[in-house]
Amino acid sequence: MRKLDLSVQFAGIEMKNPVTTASGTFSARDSGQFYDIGRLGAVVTKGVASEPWAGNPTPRIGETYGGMLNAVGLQNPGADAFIADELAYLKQFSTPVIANVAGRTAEEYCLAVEKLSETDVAMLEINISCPNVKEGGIGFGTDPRMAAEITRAVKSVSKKPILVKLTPNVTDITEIAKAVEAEGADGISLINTLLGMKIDVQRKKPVLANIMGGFSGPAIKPVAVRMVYQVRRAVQIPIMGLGGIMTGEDAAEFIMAGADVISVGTAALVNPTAPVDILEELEAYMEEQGFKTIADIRQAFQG
Amino acid sequence: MRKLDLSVQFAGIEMKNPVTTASGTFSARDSGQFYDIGRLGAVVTKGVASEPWAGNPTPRIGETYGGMLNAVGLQNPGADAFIADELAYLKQFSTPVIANVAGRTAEEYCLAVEKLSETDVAMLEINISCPNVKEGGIGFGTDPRMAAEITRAVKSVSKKPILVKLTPNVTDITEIAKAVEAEGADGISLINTLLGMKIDVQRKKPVLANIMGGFSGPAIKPVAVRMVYQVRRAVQIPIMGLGGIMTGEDAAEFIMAGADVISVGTAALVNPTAPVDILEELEAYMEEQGFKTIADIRQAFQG
Amino acid sequence: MKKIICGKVACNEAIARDIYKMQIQSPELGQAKPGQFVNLYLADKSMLLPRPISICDIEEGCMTLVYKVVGKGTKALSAYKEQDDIRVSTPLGNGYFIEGEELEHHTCDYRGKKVALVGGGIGVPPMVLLAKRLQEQGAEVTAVVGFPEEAFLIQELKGFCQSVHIATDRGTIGFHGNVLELIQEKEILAQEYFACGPKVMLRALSQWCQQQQLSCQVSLEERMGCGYGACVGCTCKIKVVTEAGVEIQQKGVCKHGPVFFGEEVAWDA
Amino acid sequence: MKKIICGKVACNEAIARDIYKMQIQSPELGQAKPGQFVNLYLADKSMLLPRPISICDIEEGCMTLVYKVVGKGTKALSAYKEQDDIRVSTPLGNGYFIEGEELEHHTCDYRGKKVALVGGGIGVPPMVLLAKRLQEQGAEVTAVVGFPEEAFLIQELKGFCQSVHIATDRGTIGFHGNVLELIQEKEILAQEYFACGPKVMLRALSQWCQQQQLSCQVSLEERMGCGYGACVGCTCKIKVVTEAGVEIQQKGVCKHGPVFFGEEVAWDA
Ligand SMILES: Cc1cc2nc3c(=O)[nH]c(=O)nc-3n(C[C@H](O)[C@H](O)[C@H](O)COP(=O)(O)OP(=O)(O)OC[C@H]3O[C@@H](n4cnc5c(N)ncnc54)[C@H](O)[C@@H]3O)c2cc1C
Ligand SMILES: Cc1cc2nc3c(=O)[nH]c(=O)nc-3n(C[C@H](O)[C@H](O)[C@H](O)COP(=O)(O)OP(=O)(O)OC[C@H]3O[C@@H](n4cnc5c(N)ncnc54)[C@H](O)[C@@H]3O)c2cc1C
Ligand SMILES: Cc1cc2nc3c(=O)[nH]c(=O)nc-3n(C[C@H](O)[C@H](O)[C@H](O)COP(=O)(O)O)c2cc1C
Ligand SMILES: Cc1cc2nc3c(=O)[nH]c(=O)nc-3n(C[C@H](O)[C@H](O)[C@H](O)COP(=O)(O)O)c2cc1C
Ligand code: FES
Ligand code: FES
Repeated sequence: MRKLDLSVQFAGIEMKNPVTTASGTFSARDSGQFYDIGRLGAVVTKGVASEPWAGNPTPRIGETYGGMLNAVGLQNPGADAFIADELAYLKQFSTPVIANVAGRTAEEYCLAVEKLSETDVAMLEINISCPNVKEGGIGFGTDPRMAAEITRAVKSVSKKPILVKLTPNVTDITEIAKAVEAEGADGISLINTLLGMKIDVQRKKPVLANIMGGFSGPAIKPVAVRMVYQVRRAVQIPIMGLGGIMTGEDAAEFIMAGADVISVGTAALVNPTAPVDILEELEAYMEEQGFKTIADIRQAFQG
Repeated sequence: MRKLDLSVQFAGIEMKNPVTTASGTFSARDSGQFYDIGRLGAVVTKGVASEPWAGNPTPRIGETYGGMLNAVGLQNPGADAFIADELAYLKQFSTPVIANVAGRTAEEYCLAVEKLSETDVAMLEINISCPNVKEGGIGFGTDPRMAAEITRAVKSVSKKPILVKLTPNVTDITEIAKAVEAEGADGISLINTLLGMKIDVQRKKPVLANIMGGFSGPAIKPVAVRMVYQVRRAVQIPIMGLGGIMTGEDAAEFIMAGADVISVGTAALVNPTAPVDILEELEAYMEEQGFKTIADIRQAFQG
Repeated sequence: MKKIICGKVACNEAIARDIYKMQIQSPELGQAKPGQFVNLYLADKSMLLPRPISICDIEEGCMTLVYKVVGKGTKALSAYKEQDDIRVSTPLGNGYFIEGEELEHHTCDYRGKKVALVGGGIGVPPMVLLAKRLQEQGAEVTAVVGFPEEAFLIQELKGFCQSVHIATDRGTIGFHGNVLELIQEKEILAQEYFACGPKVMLRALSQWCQQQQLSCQVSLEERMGCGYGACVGCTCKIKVVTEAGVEIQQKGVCKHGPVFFGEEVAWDA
Repeated sequence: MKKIICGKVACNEAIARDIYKMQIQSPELGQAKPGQFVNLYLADKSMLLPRPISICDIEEGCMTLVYKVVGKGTKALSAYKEQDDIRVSTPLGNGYFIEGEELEHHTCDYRGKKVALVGGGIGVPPMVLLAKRLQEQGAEVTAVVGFPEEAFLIQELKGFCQSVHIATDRGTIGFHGNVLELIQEKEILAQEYFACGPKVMLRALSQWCQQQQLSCQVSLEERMGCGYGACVGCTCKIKVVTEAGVEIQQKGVCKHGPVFFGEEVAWDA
C-alpha cells in the first residue's frame, strides 16, 4: 500500500500535515509537556497585541453542555515579551509558527504585525473579533467595512502571509469573507468563539465575571461546519477550519466542508494530547477509507 | 410554608405556570400520550401557514454533540386543516394555545393570522425566521426593516396578542428586538434555531437532504441565555425564552436572564415528558431556594 | 399512557459480526405488536436522540432486540453490560396489520393461510415476533431472509416457520443472490407477504407483489427525531384516495407506520 | 512527560456529609509533592472540563483524593463505583515549597522546626500528604483544621501530627469559631504556616502571619479550564519585585501555583 501523504500547501507555507493548534489553547512549554510539538502541521500561538494586556477578572471559565465559555480577555504579555519568550522557545521545533494578533485599533494591529514581521514566524493570524475602541467597541469582525479596513492596514505593513480570523457572530459570514479576500487576505480562519452566557442559579449570578464570553467546544461544531461550507463557496483563498473539533473524523468533516487545514482548540483543554490524537485518528480514517492525500478527502465529498 | 405560586401574566394572557412547549416539538395527540397537557402554562403549536406546505425531503434530522439538526422545512397542513384538527382537539384542555405562524410573504403571514384570529387561540407567535421569497429568500428575521414590516402587517390584522419569534442568526439581536417592539409586538420569543450543518464522513455527504438545518438542543443554550439577557435590557415587552432548556434549573436560568415564560423544545424529543418534568424541577428548585413566585427568581438575580 | 421506562439489561451479546442481541427486563414491559419498535435512550449525554429498534421478541417483563453496530449510538449500545440500566420507551408505531380487523380489501383471517415473511439484514429481527404471532393465528409461515454474508436469527425463525430460506449477497450461505431472486427462483409463493429491510428490497418486492396481485406489507425506515409523532422528522410519501382522486400525502413513519401496504407507498415521489 | 492515565477506582465512599474519599489505582501513578493536584476527567461527555482535586495521599500505584459534592461534576464523581475506569492526569502544579532548596529568605531545613498546617473545609485534604512529608523531614507538625459542622480526615492527620486542633463554625465539634481565632486564642505558634482553604481564611491568616513576621504558604483556588497552563483561565495577582519596583503580575494558579507565599499575593488587586 502506498504511504499516506498528509502534507498540504497552505497560503504560501508548507505543512507536513493539516493539524494545528487553535489560538489561546496552546502554550509551547505547557502543551509540550504532553506531546511532541514537532509532530504538528503548525502551531497557532495565543493572541498577542503590540503592548501587554491584563485581560479580564476571574472567574474566566465556565462549562456548558458539550462546550465551554471563556473570558480570558486576551491577556497577553505584548509582542516584545512574546517574541523574546514563546517565539524563541518555539525555534527548536521543526514546526511553522502562526502568530495570532489582537488589537483595539488599526494602528495597534499594525504595530504588532510590524514587530512580528521581523521574526521567523511563518504567518500571522489576525483576530478581528476584538472590539474597535474607536467605533464604540463594536467588533471589527462584525462589519464588512471594518473587517476590510483592518485587512488592508495589516497587509500594507506585513512581510508575512496574513490569515484573517472571522467571528461567527454575524448575520452573513460570506459578506465578511469576501470583504477580507478583496483586501488581499492570504487565507481565512474560522470560526472564533460564539458569544455566550451562563448563569449559576445557585449563586444567582453570571458564571463569568465578565458576564458574557466566548463559547467554544464540540457544542458549536454545526455552526462552524456550516460557515466553512458557506465561505468555501464564496471565496477562493484557503481556509483554516476550526470550532469543536474533537476527533479525526471531525477533522475530516471540516476538510469535506472546505477547510484546507484545521485547528484544535477546546479539545486540547479536555484532553491535553488532543492535537496529536486527532492527527493519528485522521490517519486511521484515511487508511480505512483508502484516501492517500488530504485532497482525496475533499474530493470524496458529494456536497 | 406558603404554597408556591407559579402563575404569570404574559403579554395579556394568564398562565398557571411559565412552562410552555416550543413550536415544532409538540403535537397535542402525540405528546398527550405521555403526559397531561392540561398541566402546562400554555402550548405553542407547530408552525402553520395560510396554505399547506410540503416541507423538505428526508433525511430531515441529524444529531450533533449535545444538540440536533432539523430541516423539517415547516411542513404543515395549512391553517384551515390546523383549525379543524389540532386546534379543535386542543379545546378539551384548560391550557391556553399559542399558534405559531409561518409565511413566505407579508400577505401570507396576514392571511394565516386573519384565519387564526377568528379562533379561540390565546396568542399568535410569528416565526420570522422564514425566507422572504420577495426579497431573494433572505430571512425576514435577519433584517430589522423586514422584521418591522412583518410585525406591522400582522399587528394590523390580528385580533390576538402577537409574539414575534426571533432568529439568533444575526449580528445584533437587540436591533431586531427594538424594531419589532416599535411596531407594537406584544412580546418576543427567542431563540429560534441556529443555522447548522453536519457531514457524514462515512457516507461523504451532508446528513440532511437539505444540507443545512436548524440547530437546537442543550448545546445552544449559552447563545440563547446571552440573547435573552441582551434583549431584556433593550426592550420593555415580555419575553418567552427558549433554546436548550433541559431541566428546571435551566428554566430558572432563563428567568434570571430576563424571560417571563419559557418553552421546552428539543428536550421533549429527548424525553417525551420533559415539559412536565421541567415544571416539577422548577417547583423543586423554588422550594429549595425559598422562592414563592416566579418574580422572586428574577429578583434574586445579581446581574 | 405511553412512557419511558428504566429497564435492566439482561444480556447483550454478539450473535454475528457487528450484530448484537440485547434483552431488556422490566416489570413495566407489557405486550407489543410485531413490527412495533422501541426508542432506546443512551446514557452518553452527548447523544440526545433515541435510537429506534424493532422488537424482535417480547414476553411479559422481557424484550429481545437485535441490532447492528453502524455508528456511534449502536457502538455505545454494544458496550452495555448485564445489569446496566437502560431507558427504553414502551412500544411505538403500529406494527403489521394482522389483528383480524377488516382492512379494506385485505384479509383478516390467517387460519390456514400461506404467508411469507421477507427480511433483509437488520430487517430480519421483527420477523421473529411476526412469525410467532402469525403461527399462533394458524398461518402457514415461510421465511425468506437475506444477509450480506453471515446469517442470524435462523434458529429463532425455525421455531415458528415451516421453512426458512436463506440468501446471501456473496453466496456464503444458502442462495447466492437477493431475497426476491430467491423467491422467484424457488417460487416461494404465498397469499400475503410481509417485509422489512432495505428500501430497494422493499420496493422490488412490493412491485413484484403488485404484478402478482398479492398483498404485501412493508416496514419503512426513516431517520427519526422523537420517534413518537412530535417532530415531523420522519415522513414518507403515501398515496391516499381522496374525493379528488389519488393524492400523495406525507405520513410519519413513526406514527402512521412503520408498516404500510406496498401499493400505498409512493416509491418514486 | 505529563500524561493522562486511565486509573481504576479502588474505593469511593462518603466520609462525612457530601464529602467523599476516592482511591484511584494505576501502575502509572508515581510520586507527588504535597499541594499538587490532579485533573479528573468525567465519563459523562456533556461535561468537558477536568475537575482539579488536590492529592490527599499518594503511594506507588495508589492515590487518595477527598472531595466535596458541590455541583454536577462532583455529583457525577460520587456515583463512580469500585472498579470503574477513571481518566486522571499525572500530578499538576508545584505544591508547597518544602524541598529544601534555598527559597529567597525562606528556610530550607525542617529538622526540629515547628510548623502549623492550617486547613479549612475542602482545604484539609492536601494537609494530610503535607503533614506526612514534613514529619518525614523531621518537623514538629501541628494541624489546625476548620469545618462548617462535621470534621473529617482527623485520624489521618493524627498519624503525622503532634496535635490536631479542630474548629467548627457552629461549635459542633472542638472550638467554636474559625481557624484563625483558634490559633490566636490557643496561641498555636509555629515558625512556618502552610494553609489551604477559602480565600477569606487564607487572606486573614496571611495578614496575621505578616504582622507576626512568620512565613506562610497558601494554596489558592481559581476556576480552571485546562489545569496545565494552556488556557490562561486561572490567573491570580502576585506581587513581583522587578527593577522598576514591586509590580503586580498575573500568574496561573495551575502553573505557577497553586501554592504562593502569603506576602506575594496581591489580595486586594
Ligand atoms: C422503525 C425503525 C426500526 C429499526 N429497527 C432496527 C433493528 O431492529 N435493528 C437495527 O439494527 N436497526 C434498526 N433500525 C435502525 C437503527 O435505528 C439505526 O441503525 C440506529 O439508530 C443507528 O444509530 P447510530 O448512532 O449507531 O448511527 P449513526 O451514527 O447515527 O448513523 C448511522 C446510520 O444509521 C442511520 N440512523 C441513525 N439514527 C437513526 C434513527 N434514529 N432512525 C433511523 N436511522 C437512523 C443513519 O441515517 C446512518 O445511516 C431501525 C430504524 C427504524 C426507523
Ligand atoms: C487546585 C485546586 C485543588 C482543588 N482541590 C480540591 C479538593 O481536594 N477537594 C475538593 O472537594 N475540591 C477541590 N477543588 C475544588 C473542585 O475543583 C471543585 O469543587 C469542582 O471542580 C467542582 O465541580 P462541580 O462540577 O461539582 O461544580 P460546578 O457545578 O462546576 O461548580 C460548583 C462550584 O465549584 C467551582 N468549580 C467548578 N469547577 C471548578 C474548577 N475546574 N476549578 C475550580 N473551581 C471549580 C465553581 O466555581 C462553583 O463555585 C480544588 C480546586 C482547585 C483549583
Ligand atoms: C481559552 C480560550 C482562549 C482563546 N483565545 C483566543 C485568542 O487569543 N485569539 C483567537 O483568535 N482565538 C482565541 N480563542 C478561540 C479559539 O482559537 C477557537 O477559535 C475557538 O475556541 C473555537 O474552536 P474550538 O471549539 O476548537 O475551541 C480562544 C478560545 C479559548 C477556549
Ligand atoms: C423538529 C423541530 C421543528 C421546529 N419547528 C418550528 C416551527 O415550526 N416554528 C418555529 O417557530 N420554530 C420551530 N422550531 C424551533 C423551536 O421551536 C425552538 O425555537 C428551537 O428548537 C430552540 O429550542 P430548543 O433548543 O429547546 O429546541 C423547531 C425545532 C425543532 C427541533
Ligand atoms: S420521528 Fe418525530 S415525528 Fe416521527
Ligand atoms: S487552568 Fe488553563 S491555564 Fe490554568
